[in-house]
Amino acid sequence: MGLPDASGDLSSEMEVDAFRRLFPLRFYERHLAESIRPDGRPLGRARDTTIALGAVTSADGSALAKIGSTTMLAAVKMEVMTPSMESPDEGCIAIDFHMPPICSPIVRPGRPAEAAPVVSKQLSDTISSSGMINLKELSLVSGKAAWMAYLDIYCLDADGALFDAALLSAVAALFHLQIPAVSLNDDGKIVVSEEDGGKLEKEPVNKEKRKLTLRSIPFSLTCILHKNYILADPTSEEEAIMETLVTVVLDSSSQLISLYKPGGAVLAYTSAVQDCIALTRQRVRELQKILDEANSGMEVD
Amino acid sequence: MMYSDIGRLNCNVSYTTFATPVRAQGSDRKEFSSMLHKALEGAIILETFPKTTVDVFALVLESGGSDLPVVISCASLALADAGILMYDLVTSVSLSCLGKNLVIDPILEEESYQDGSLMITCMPSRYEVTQLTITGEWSTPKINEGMQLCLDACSKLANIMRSCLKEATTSSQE
Amino acid sequence: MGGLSLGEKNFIQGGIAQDLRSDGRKRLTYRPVSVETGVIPQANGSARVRMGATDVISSVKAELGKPSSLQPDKGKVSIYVDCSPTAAPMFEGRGGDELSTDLSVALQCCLLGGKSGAGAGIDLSSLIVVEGKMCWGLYIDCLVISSDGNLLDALGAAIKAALSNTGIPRVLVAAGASGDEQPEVDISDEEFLQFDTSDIPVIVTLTKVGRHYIVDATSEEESQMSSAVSISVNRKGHICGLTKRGGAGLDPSIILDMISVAKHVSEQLINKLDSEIAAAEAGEDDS
Amino acid sequence: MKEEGEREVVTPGEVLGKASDVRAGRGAYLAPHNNLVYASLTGFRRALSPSPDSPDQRPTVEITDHKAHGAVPEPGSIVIARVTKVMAKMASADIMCVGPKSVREKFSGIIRQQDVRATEIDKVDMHLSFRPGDIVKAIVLSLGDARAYYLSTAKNELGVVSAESTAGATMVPISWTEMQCPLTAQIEHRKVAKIGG
Repeated sequence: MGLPDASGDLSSEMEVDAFRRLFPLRFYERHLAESIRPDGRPLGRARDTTIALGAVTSADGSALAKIGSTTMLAAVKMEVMTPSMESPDEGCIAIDFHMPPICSPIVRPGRPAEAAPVVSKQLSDTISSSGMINLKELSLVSGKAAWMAYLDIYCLDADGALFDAALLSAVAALFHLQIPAVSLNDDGKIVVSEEDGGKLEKEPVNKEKRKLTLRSIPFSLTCILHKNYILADPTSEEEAIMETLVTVVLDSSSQLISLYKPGGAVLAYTSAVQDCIALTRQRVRELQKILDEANSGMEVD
Repeated sequence: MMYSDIGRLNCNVSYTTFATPVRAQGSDRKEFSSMLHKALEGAIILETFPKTTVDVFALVLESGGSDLPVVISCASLALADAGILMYDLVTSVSLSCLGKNLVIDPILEEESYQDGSLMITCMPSRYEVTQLTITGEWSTPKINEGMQLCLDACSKLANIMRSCLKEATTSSQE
Repeated sequence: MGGLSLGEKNFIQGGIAQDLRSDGRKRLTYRPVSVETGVIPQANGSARVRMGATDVISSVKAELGKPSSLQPDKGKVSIYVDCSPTAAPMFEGRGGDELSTDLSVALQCCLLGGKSGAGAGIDLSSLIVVEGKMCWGLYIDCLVISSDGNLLDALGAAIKAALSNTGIPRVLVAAGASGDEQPEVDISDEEFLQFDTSDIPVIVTLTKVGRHYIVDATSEEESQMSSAVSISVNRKGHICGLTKRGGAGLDPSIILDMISVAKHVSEQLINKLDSEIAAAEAGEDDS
Repeated sequence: MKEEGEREVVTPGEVLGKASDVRAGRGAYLAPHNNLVYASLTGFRRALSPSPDSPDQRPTVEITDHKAHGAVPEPGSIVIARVTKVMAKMASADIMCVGPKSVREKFSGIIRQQDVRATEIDKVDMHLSFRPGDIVKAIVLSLGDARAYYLSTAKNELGVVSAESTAGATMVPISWTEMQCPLTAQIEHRKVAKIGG
């Protein structure tokens, strides 16, 4: 027989695609050694990112965010509720992340994705700890009525870096949010005003349609650590092969909001973490610019 | 699941929580999944793929009336794009009967006050009806009129769908 | 019903083509229908309908409730079907659930009219007690005991019979209730309102086997069908609902032809059912 | 794509011709009720002229799919699979490639004990033939049951083509039943495929 490397011989007789499926790690390592990724990106570069505001007209605020082919649709619906006893002059925000069957072949009806509740929790934690929203702004009548903001994020196409895309769409939807004008009717109930955004007659409790003041906006970047390489914004294929992920969340003024490293085979040196943070800082500037452009595009319309 | 000589079709329709005017109202649309299944099964050549299941998942992002016809037409477009062998495209159109008037492609408000409804799913090129649902009281001439309106709309919709598919095909080749 | 041999299939199809079905019927002849009313004493109304070996029970329960804000002047009716797993092997597990949902949706479509309530077989405005405040809600539950085809027609007939058997207590409203409060009512134990069931349509399912269509198909015949259209027709000859089942496509002109056939058949079916129901009611009163 | 101008795109349900003029090829079908040939795929229309000596002189119309599809295993195809689980009577594997082409969807395969090798089939010990993670070259016997294709490695050139040792190195085959780890020189048992020949 005398065959030194069976797989080497095998690779010569099959297509690149097949080699990629059979020996994914070897395939990637050959690329990484050349400092390039199979999709042509340098290691530290994120995929093309777009944001479209106002994608769902029936919602009070919405945004569609795409990072590469990962696609997220976020929408905010506002409802009036009675505030809790502990915080009578605060509204509430409920965040939910969904992965419907269309987003990935792994998800089927009745077999939900494991990632969904994890991302959901991460999003709630990030948005509440970033102090982005002042919940007092959601109050209507102290102790009587306040806004309940339902923020739902749907993953339409899952191709890696789900948290980054979900956070981006969530932030953009909140950015786009217009709080509806409401007035107090005779029975003491809050009703949504019929006049859409127009000037309202001056009744004491009336509120005009307004935007939220967002104090600091959180942005994130997920990186893969593999040996000494750091790969920014991984695809789902990359996430499946190399399992150690680090997610850094920074706000617009580069303050660290959170840092996740949920285990994984690679133990990160502090220098690697610092490299991730540096990449994120760069990415935050990019994302801020993309969000601003999406917003100015809206105003032109 | 048993081995099957012909392919299987599996359909699922769901709504986003923000699709309906009242939040999370449209979640129980089990019957839509079965209606979608019935609308599509006659059009797919299931004999050509043994032991295979075709999953069709539909997610309604925003509901503004005539949801099911749109879901059906959209799903057939997706099947054609996926290269699943089909006898024909499947197009679906509904109309509402409001008093004496027939309104085609009704919006949500029209649907909620309708006196009757008629929905046709057809294979436009073969001129065959795969699904027909009528509610409310109808006289035969009115059914005739309604069916004709819907069938005309179906063939117009099919032309739009065909040009969309052709455009995608030629642009993907370049 | 995958267990038919080629010979049996040909026999069924050939029989239908020659207008002589395997049980001796013609294409447009129903099996003998038998109706029994008042089979469930604790319900407001109930009936059992048998067509050949197909056997179904329908019961009506009336409860007071609040009308929906969209239609303050109308009562509510809901229809649920349950397929007993013992009725047919295919009802076991998920198959039964799916069929139950399908049948419930089809019955709602055929009997309840449009969203505004127009064209409904059951006069929804007769169910109102106090407009916007209180109405009767009818819960129609159907159970399939044994299935040998043509479930929808049998269920439709059972509901019609059960509703003729239904008495709704007369409600006396105490005057003076205002604002948001629910009015106080007195439900009579003795006086009952009978339903006018003459407008309730019957469902005629035409099953297409080969080039022909037949009514009241047995399970064996249904296994050979290419498609089936269920049409609900009222006494005036108006169509009150229609659903098509089965995968194969139909030419629109065939559907129109089926509608006219269904109208014709429905007249006979309505008369037959009415006399059966009347006989059953009379029999019940005697006993 | 040189003759781009004349390449007509068709979609499912479009009429391609009468049955008396054309024959339905791939991606097309004949409707018996009106004797018309319809397209059943989205793609480019192509006409194949019949061979001159065939009795049927109608050209065949074919639709070539607009999208590249992953390969699908068929009985008789040589596949490359990754072993996922080894049991006493069989091993299950995920089919990764059909011939030189990779598959897109997930296809499961089963190698039963009697299909591992050609001789002494009742003495096969599955655990001495495969380990999870091994890359195996096999032939598809049949469509199998609902879950998996039935695969066979009962030929010299079929069997394990690449395997990692417990130390994590890619092993070198040393006979048709053994492979050796280059790091630890430990020998492990496999049903080794003879490559190159």
